[in-house]
Amino acid sequence: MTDLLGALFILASLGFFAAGSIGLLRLPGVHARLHALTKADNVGLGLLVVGAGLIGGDLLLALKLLLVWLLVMVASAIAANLIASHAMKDGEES
Amino acid sequence: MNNLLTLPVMIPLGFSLLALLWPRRATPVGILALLATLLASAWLTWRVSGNGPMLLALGGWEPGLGIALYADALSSTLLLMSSVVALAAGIYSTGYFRAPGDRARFWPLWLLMMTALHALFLSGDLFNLYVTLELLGLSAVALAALGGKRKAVEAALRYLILGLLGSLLFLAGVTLTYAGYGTLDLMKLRDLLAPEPVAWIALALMISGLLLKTALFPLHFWLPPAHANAPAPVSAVLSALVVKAAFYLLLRFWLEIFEDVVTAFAAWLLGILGAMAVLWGSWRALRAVRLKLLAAYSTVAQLGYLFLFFPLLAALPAGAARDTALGALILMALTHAFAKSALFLATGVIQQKAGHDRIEDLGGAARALPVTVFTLALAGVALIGLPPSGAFLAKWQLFSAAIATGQWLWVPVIATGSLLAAAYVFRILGYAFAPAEGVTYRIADGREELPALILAILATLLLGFGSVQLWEFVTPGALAAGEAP
Amino acid sequence: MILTQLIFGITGGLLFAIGLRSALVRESLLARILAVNISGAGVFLALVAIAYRGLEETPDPIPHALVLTGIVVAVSATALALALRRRLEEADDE
Amino acid sequence: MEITLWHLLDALLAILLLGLAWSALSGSDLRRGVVLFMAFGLLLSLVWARLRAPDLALAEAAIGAGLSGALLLLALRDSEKPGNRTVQTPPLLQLATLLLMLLLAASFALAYVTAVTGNNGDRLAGLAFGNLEQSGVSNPVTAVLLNFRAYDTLLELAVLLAATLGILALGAERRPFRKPGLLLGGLVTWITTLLVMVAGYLLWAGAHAPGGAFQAGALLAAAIVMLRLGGMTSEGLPVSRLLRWLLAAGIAAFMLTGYLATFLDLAFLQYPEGRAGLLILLIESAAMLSIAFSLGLAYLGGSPSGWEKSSSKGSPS
Repeated sequence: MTDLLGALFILASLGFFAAGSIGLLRLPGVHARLHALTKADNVGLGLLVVGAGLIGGDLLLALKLLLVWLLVMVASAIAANLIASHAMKDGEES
Repeated sequence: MNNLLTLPVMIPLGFSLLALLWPRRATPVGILALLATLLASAWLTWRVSGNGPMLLALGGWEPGLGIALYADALSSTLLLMSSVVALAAGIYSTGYFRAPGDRARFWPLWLLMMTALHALFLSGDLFNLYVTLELLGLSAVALAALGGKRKAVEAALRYLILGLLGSLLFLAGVTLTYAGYGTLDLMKLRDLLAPEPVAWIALALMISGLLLKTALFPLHFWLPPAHANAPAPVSAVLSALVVKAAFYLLLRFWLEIFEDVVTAFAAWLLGILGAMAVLWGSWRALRAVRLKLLAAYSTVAQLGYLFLFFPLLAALPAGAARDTALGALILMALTHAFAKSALFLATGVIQQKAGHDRIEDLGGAARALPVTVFTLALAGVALIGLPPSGAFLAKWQLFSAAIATGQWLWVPVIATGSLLAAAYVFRILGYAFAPAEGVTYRIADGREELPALILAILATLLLGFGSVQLWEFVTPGALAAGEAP
Repeated sequence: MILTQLIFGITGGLLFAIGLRSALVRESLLARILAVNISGAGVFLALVAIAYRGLEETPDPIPHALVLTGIVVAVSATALALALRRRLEEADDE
Repeated sequence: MEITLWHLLDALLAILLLGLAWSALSGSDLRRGVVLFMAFGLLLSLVWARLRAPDLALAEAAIGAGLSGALLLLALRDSEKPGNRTVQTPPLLQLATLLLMLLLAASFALAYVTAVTGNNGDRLAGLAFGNLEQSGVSNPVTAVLLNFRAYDTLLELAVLLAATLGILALGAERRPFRKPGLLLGGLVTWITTLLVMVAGYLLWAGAHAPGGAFQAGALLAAAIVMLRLGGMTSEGLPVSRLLRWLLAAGIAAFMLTGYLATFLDLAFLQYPEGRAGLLILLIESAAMLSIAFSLGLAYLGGSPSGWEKSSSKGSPS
């Protein structure tokens, strides 16, 4: 039962990842692309973590996965911020 | 327990750490290390000549799972050779690098290179050899780039990339060998290898990697710039020892480990490439404008001679004649190591005193630097192959083996190569002895001139007159045919 | 089982050859350094594929250790090469 | 032979690897090449995981893709002078090298297929597992690296040292980055702490689980890189004298243990019975420090300020 639920979560995460990647490729402009990528990928990763945790069925494992999710969240938020502010400066100059 | 077998590797490694930790004392630490290494190598050679090959299973694990160190007559002879050359060039370097900062940079790397050379000579494990090749390559590149001149750095970087490619080709061969035969131990492989596609392709990959590192024509293009632009003591060792290390592996693989795998056709191919190297290298050396470039092209040519032996060894049946040819090959390699390092060191002296190394402007050098020019002449004698040098005997054997096996093709190659060598050596001497105005006597530094002279004397006299002893030591047990020690 | 080994072994061989060629023909030094790295990765891949013995059995640890050594050697060489290249771009003595 | 879903995954990974490698090498845009190379490294790390080599997956992610990537990205700042370009390779030569490449790949593949199908697949594995209990650790890869083939690892540390000394000899470090904003600065502070902690964990875990000195050292090096990205000059690096000791530590620990065995009448690098685990941990700790600071110095790209001070009394290099 939990396995099935986990699989559903993972499938759902795939949708978000796909949407994020398509957004990265198709949307115009740095900011729009960042928007698509960070939002969709973070949600996707969250769902993936939940799914994997359910399938793993181990509390310690689930905590580790949670840590992974948090770290990626922080890193991607800051990276996105840096890219965005760089793009802003470049945009003003050109 | 044969733990003392580790000393020629671990002494330079340990002292390189000391030189790193006490940069102000780097020079005494380095000289001490080289002396101790020489002692250890001499002791090892003596043991091997008395008791036969030695083996050490590192970590106490049986070879195969663990790594074995292995010393026989060939490896201990080369160990001794490299210890002597490195000590001489090391002493010379104390006059060449005078700023404390330069010395602090030079010594740890120099000792790491010695570690690599000796680890390579003693290693009995295929993957371990890859690691030693990389250590040798990286430390040699770092040394070649010392000084930071644009040309030197550029040559060093190209040298690095080609060296890495050579190592990768070697590693690809190692991979295939492990996939097919399930072990990395050389002695075990020797019994397992059979003439079949896996062994052929693995050997071809490893040999091509080593040929790239030995700079056999047409893979020689990286050598002249790298050797000619490095600091003089480094050039000496690059030409004398570093290319020889790859050649040593080639020899060991060809004649011992992969003995049942190699074919006469491949030996001929190496022979023909060697012949082209002799001709092309000698010709370019004759046309060289700078003395160091001449020395570097002469290395390409001299390495070519070594490859002429391969088809001869393939044609000679096992026995006295083959042993003699093998002894001649080793004698040739040793003579070249001593003579070429002497030539590079002497060139270094001229370059520093005169401020350049253009051959045509050498006029007056014989008056200003008599010892150094004498060294050049002695080294030249060995490079041409005149008596009493070791190369004379070696070339003589090469001639007779070529005639005995009916491989007449090599005879004109050797003759032309020797004539060209004579021409380029006398070209240097002709300019050096030419009178020039305004030449002042300079008291040159003993620690700069003497090491080169001693190396040149070793090449011309000692190896010539002592060749019988060398022959007796090296040939019966050189490639010990897998006798368990 | 063996099919997995063959797939990655042959891929490794191809990567090795692609990298080797680029390292010889490319003009840009940085591209050549990249090529050497990819070529090395190819050899490593073939080596690790030898070790694989199926999903159930523990793989042969020897190639893993060899490749770990190889990775450290490769990064050392890359670092030295990049430092030389930087020095080359800065040196202006001729 | 039955083709399963796993094999399809394998084929997909293989094709992706080849595609990434090809596009990283074929374009003339170096920036693109470097980014694709980093992606290649990450994908390779996935492949290691697929081939059940978690130690390698960790090392590749940290070193192969991580640090190499960081070094290469940094190198993009040094533009290449277009002056000394030679002429374009003629098409005939291009074709010839292409054919040679195919020949090389084909003969490698031929030998590989023959070798793998002709071998029972055991090779040295049986021997290694048979002796695992005596090795002092239960992670077989660590056993090979620090015990069975410890000599390789010793020489490998020497390779790293040679490269580091080569880099140090080339001149002063790169100029540091400008001071970062508040956000990055904050991240740097607490991520460095986290990296140090994780490195300690990996070092300890290496005895029984994936991890060990190399992965841990790479993480510590990453901490140095983070500090550097945070705009700090030579920050995180100790003074010259201590730094020299740290660089030497790994090899020194190995050699001391190696000769300790000699006094106990054992072979070089043989651990006394029952002490292997402890000695391995000691060596690994020292090796981790050496690896971390070597790789950190590699990222600086030259000698940090004050390095020369102890070698020459104020004379310029």
